Amino acid sequence: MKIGKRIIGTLALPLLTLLAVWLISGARGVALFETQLNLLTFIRAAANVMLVTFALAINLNSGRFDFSVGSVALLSSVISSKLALALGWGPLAMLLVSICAGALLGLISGAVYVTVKLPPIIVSLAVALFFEGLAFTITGGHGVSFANKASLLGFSTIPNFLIIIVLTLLFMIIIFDHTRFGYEYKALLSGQKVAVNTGIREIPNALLCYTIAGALMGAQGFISATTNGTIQMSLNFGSISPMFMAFLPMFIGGFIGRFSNDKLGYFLGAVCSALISLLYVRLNVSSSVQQITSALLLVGFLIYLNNEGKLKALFVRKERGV
Amino acid sequence: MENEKIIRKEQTRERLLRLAPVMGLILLFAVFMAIAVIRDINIPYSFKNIINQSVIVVVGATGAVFIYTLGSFDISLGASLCVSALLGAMAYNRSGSLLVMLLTCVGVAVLISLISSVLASVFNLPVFVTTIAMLSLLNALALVLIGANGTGDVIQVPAAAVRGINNVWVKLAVMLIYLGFCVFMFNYTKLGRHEKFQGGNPVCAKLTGLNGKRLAIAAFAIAGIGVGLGAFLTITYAPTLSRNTASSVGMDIIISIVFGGMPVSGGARSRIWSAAIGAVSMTLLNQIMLTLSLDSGIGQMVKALIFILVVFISMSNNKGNILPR
Amino acid sequence: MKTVKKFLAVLLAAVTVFSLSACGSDPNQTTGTAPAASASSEAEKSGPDDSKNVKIGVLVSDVTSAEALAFRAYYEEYIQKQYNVTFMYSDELADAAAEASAIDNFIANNCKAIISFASADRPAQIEQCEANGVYYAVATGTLTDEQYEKFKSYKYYVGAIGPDLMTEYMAGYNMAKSFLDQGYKYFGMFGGATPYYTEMHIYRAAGMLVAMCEAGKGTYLGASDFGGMIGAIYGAGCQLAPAVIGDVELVGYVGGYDFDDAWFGKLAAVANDPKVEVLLAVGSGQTAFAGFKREGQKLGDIDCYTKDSVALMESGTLNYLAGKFSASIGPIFMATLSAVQGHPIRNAEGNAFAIGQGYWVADNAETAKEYFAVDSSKTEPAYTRAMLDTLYGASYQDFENFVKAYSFDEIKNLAK
Amino acid sequence: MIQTVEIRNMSKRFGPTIALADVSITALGGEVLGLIGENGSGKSTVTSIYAGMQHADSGEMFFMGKPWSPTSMTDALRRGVGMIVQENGTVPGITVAENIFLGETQEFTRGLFVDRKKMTAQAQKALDDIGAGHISASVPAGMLDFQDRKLVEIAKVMAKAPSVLVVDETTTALSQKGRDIIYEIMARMKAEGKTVIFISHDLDEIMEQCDRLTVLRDGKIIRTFSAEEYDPDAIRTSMIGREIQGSYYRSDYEKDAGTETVLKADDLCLSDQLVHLSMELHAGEILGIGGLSHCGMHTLGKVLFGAEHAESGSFTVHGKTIRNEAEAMKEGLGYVAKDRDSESLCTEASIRDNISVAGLDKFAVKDVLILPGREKKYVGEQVAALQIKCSSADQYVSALSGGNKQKVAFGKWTGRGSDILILDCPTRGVDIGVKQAMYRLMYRMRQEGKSILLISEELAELIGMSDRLLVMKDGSISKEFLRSPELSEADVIRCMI
Repeated sequence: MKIGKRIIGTLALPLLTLLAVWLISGARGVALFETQLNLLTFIRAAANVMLVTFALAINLNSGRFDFSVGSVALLSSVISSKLALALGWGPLAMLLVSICAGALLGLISGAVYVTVKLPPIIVSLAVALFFEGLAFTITGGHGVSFANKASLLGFSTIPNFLIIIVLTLLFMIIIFDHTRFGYEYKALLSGQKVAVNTGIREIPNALLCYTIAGALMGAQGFISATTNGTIQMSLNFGSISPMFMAFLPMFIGGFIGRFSNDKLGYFLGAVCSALISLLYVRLNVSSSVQQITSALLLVGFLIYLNNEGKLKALFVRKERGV
Repeated sequence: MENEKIIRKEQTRERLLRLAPVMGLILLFAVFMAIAVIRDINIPYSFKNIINQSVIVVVGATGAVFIYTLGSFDISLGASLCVSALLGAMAYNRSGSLLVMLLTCVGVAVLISLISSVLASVFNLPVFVTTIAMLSLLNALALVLIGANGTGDVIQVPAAAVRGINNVWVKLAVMLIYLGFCVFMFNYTKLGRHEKFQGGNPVCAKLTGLNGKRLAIAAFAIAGIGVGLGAFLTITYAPTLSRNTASSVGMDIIISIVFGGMPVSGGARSRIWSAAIGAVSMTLLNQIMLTLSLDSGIGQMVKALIFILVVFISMSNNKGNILPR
Repeated sequence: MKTVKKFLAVLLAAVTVFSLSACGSDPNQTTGTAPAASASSEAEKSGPDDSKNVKIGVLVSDVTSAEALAFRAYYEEYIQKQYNVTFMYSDELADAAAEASAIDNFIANNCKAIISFASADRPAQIEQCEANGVYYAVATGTLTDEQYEKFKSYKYYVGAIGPDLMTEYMAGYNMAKSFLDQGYKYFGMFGGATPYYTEMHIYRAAGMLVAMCEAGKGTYLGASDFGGMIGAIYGAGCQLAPAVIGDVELVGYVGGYDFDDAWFGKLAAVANDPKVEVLLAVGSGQTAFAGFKREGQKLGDIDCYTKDSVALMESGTLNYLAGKFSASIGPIFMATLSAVQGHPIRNAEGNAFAIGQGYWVADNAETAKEYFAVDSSKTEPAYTRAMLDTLYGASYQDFENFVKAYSFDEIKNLAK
Repeated sequence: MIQTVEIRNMSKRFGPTIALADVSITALGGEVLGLIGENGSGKSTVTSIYAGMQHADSGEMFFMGKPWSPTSMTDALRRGVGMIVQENGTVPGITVAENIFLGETQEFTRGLFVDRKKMTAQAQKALDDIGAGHISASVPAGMLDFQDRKLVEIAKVMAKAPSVLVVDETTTALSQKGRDIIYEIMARMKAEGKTVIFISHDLDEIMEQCDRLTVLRDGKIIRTFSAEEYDPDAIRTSMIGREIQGSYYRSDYEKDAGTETVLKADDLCLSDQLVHLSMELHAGEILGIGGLSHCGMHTLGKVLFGAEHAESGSFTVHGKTIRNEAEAMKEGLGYVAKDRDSESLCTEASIRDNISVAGLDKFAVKDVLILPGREKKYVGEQVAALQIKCSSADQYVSALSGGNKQKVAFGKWTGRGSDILILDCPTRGVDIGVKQAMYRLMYRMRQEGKSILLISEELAELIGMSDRLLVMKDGSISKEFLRSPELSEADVIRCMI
């Protein structure tokens, strides 16, 4: 592929989104990035969505659907915040613990999967229930509140989120594109049987996938916890909702991945949905309208994605003048 | 000859494992009875209660089995049930006729199912993701309807109107009729057979003249009927509807189907009864939890453990050296 | 071989469940506790009969809110230890169907009475209990007038104690007013479940807005008084928006519980608006605003007294708190128990009672601390057994006076 | 000469089926040992165990005299035993280079990182070494055609310069060029005093290539032939354990095929697979279509069944145009695909389901209601007619041998009385016994006036069975042969390449 085409393919969607969002807000006479805060909102959303997208994509790409990501975020943030409050930790320590806890929980859910050898979607349902229940039990249902721990709330700053984004992106690219694990991951992804027969050990690979996904969700849990200073408990699958925000960016990421790097793609996908969130904020859109637009966007993009061929053919014919 | 014997042994083993969900059900029932006796519980009332609580999921989930048989997945069924019920209630309040209410419920639910399935098959989208989008659309729609109806945060059917049909016999009747219909469609008609084959191997199905898209639409339509009946039963059971109506049903359906031993990959091993078995088992399990008055968190953890255990047992283990996906 | 393994697993499952049935709380544990002995001597005159255990079902629509947990603690960690009763709690009840199921469950488990914190469909609950001869009481809520007219004479309807909608309205009004009186003019508001058409929150919001109208000598959505405001809010599809109200201004508004990036963004935007001096919340304001609040900004909330909320008041993050006190559900319990044991409390016309009960209001840390100390006590809560026993089979008048005297100081006097 | 490979008393079973029973094999340096046997005779199993793909239940293995227990194929390859497998052994999603060094990435890691450049360079070299330099090591394997992907696998193995090479059923799917590459490699290894174990169905090929020939049947060793003992009939007999009654293919040479055209294709075009292709199929005719695996003949089969759509041109069956599979079936067409497990059958379903699904319209009441009795009868007839070996019709197809699977695939169409069968490689990976049965069936159908389009990569069977033989090259028909005893494989091959 020509480098030009690569660049266009990579940046087209984010730029389009930016343009659209900018025009709409402009039409309503609202500046998108009026204050520092708007930027913060945007970056935070980007980081947040990016983490979930990565976490979901890692396993979904290899056909492992995971309902439990949300519950991992919930439980790991509960664990880390409880410790942080008990031992008076700062945000950094809490973040690290949250990541480790997440990694551990991810490993656990992966371990369950490789032991019972049931379809991941089933396992993830059970795991989600279990983690929700555990989080609820740990906090006695109260959830966690550190609204007056300025130190922890103070984490929510533009540079911090930028750092998280950059580090995560680097980490993901290195791990998945430049290490042995990454190479074997790719092999298992598109040629499971062959790869296994050739002697690639799938179980450790899967475990590591779940661990990484868990770690990412740990970070995400930390972000949403420190953003508003409380952790709400949820039962009966209340925790799966964060998962839903990952789909649009995931598909966008997949699309961009064809032109450059899919990790970059997921990040840019997250940027797109963050821009959209920011638009919702700036126009103070009601949540119903929000839900509807988001759903339509998702379907719309999917339709484009799955009918690209036909569309192209259509245009070609047009050019032919047929 | 020896091989024959071994094959037979394999098959009997398979059948035994296939029975695991039923055994799970029986076991849960035994445990329930034991506890019921220990804690002197009003057993006749409990039975009525268990029917009341499982019937909606049984109906909704049994229809959904057709979707699962194709190896696809619908997460928006709960929301669909909610919207259908809301519109059904509104229809009753306009018309004052239970029949109109029933027809509206079913009609709306089928319509919603058709929208997602047609959308998915016309533009060949991944069904699951389509239903995710559908989920948020329907949630929003529910709120809009309640707003439009302008009776506070609820839409109500006068309790008196449905009291007459809010009894176990009506429910059992609706459930059995629909179950019968599904079992018939699933096991004794061309459609059911095609659904299973399509789920088992779409490529081969195509090369055998099956039309995958039409099958998907049919499956969703049948599921829609179930959801519609579920909506109807929901109104008769609790004539006050809100945006939260049936909020748990969506996941309950998924859990029940799997708990009942349905392979998520669908195909030839699909069982139409799994939904009913699973739903009743889950209800029993909840009853047990409640009677033991376990704390919500612990209760949910135990539920998770039992769930995974039963499914682990019921899934016949034809697993190779590769991990399932 | 593998099959065998698997059936062993089933056995294991069985064992798990049975072992649980073992560790589940045994209803007879609480029989013959110390107070029971003491009370039994003169049971008929004062104090209930502790000889046999009474099972009471509790309907809760929300199991995670601080308020719900505080209530539960009072029942399970104080009342259940003091009296020979067993509380059976429902799971989270999302909708009317769930409520009906929960009641069925309680009936199946031979509960003699049901105390309800769930309001998706109160009439249905009452009918269901009446039909099955189970006593039913409304805690922390009330019936609408027509509902009351319909059910007041029901044999098994005990009555209702809690803030009526007017109380909710006043709670919002007073909160806003207290800040307005301090001369603040620029407000940000969190509307909670207002966009979901939830009355309680709509009335609280209306109260705040009316207070602003009076202070600012302006109107909001063209309304400026109680009736008008309620109508106006429904008229606007319960979607509120910022507006100038005379010389007062509602600078920012957020409603709903989306918990997504946009939602947090909106809340942050309101809190960080340099103009906004005071943040008001119809509920869960600590979740909504505390994280984004700027230095010197004020925050008022209607919720309940918890370790966290008190800590927030001490740190100056929270400046005004109208909260239900956990013991406020003591009287309804006693009324229920009394009814179960054959001494129902009925008013002059022999009907079920409906008594309003308001909030404890704290606008400074000291008060809040004092309230919390009492409220969270498991030994000397606001309403102790001694106080509640006086209500056993009490006359309607005594009962009403007792309940009506709900403010902190009044209760202190009652205790003496 | 040293014994490189030694296998002693190896046994292995897959659930019900005994794959190997007490098998012992030895192979020497500098020889090519042939393994031949019906499907499920165990030849692939024994070699794949030796090459580390799976483990035996019992028995010992030795390599160069030392005990041998590879943990995986990569492990075996690293230690000198390489295998080229029958089915596709490449991963589509990753580059050729990554495929060649699959599972050995560590060889190229510096610290944590993988050195892609180095990997690609070495991979390219490996390709060049086996004379497959036309393949670029940096493209995704998914973009290569089947033949090139096979070559990649070969390069992967040869890059490790193994001293034992196992070639399992590889050549059948390859063009002459591919075959030549493999023969060349085998010759070279032989010259270097290394060992080749060569597995093939093609008797002529295997006799031509091998110094010794071991025959397996039902997981047991039947006999080992030395080069001078080679005798096709003796080998066949020991393969299927009985004399083959009558001739293998049809023996007649009358020109009595019908003249009525039942299927007519006119100027079909579809990318590079079909280029202005026209042909006719007559009633009571077996029309053979031959060519290299990627000449477009398989696509032709799909198109004529309505499963793929030509970009231009048209075709009619009984004068009607066909838009999809369902219409094709209405017109009495039946299609047995090349890839049995993924296209012809639903292996996780029972024999009953598989056979009845195509014929529901034949026995379902009002084309809707399925009565178990009727279905049992319908399926039973096919199982009997085709002599499908099974414990019951409810047995899962996955538990059947290749041959019986293929019989089930046939049963789908014979059951509903299809009078035009499109058979794509119907005897691929099918043992001689079943093969013979199939040939008989085809011939019987022909005699009944039915028409058969026989698409095959096995020239012998094309020549042996067809009334007419069309040879395809690059998507169009390069030559038509009429049935005659004189027709030789050489003539046909000439028009293929």
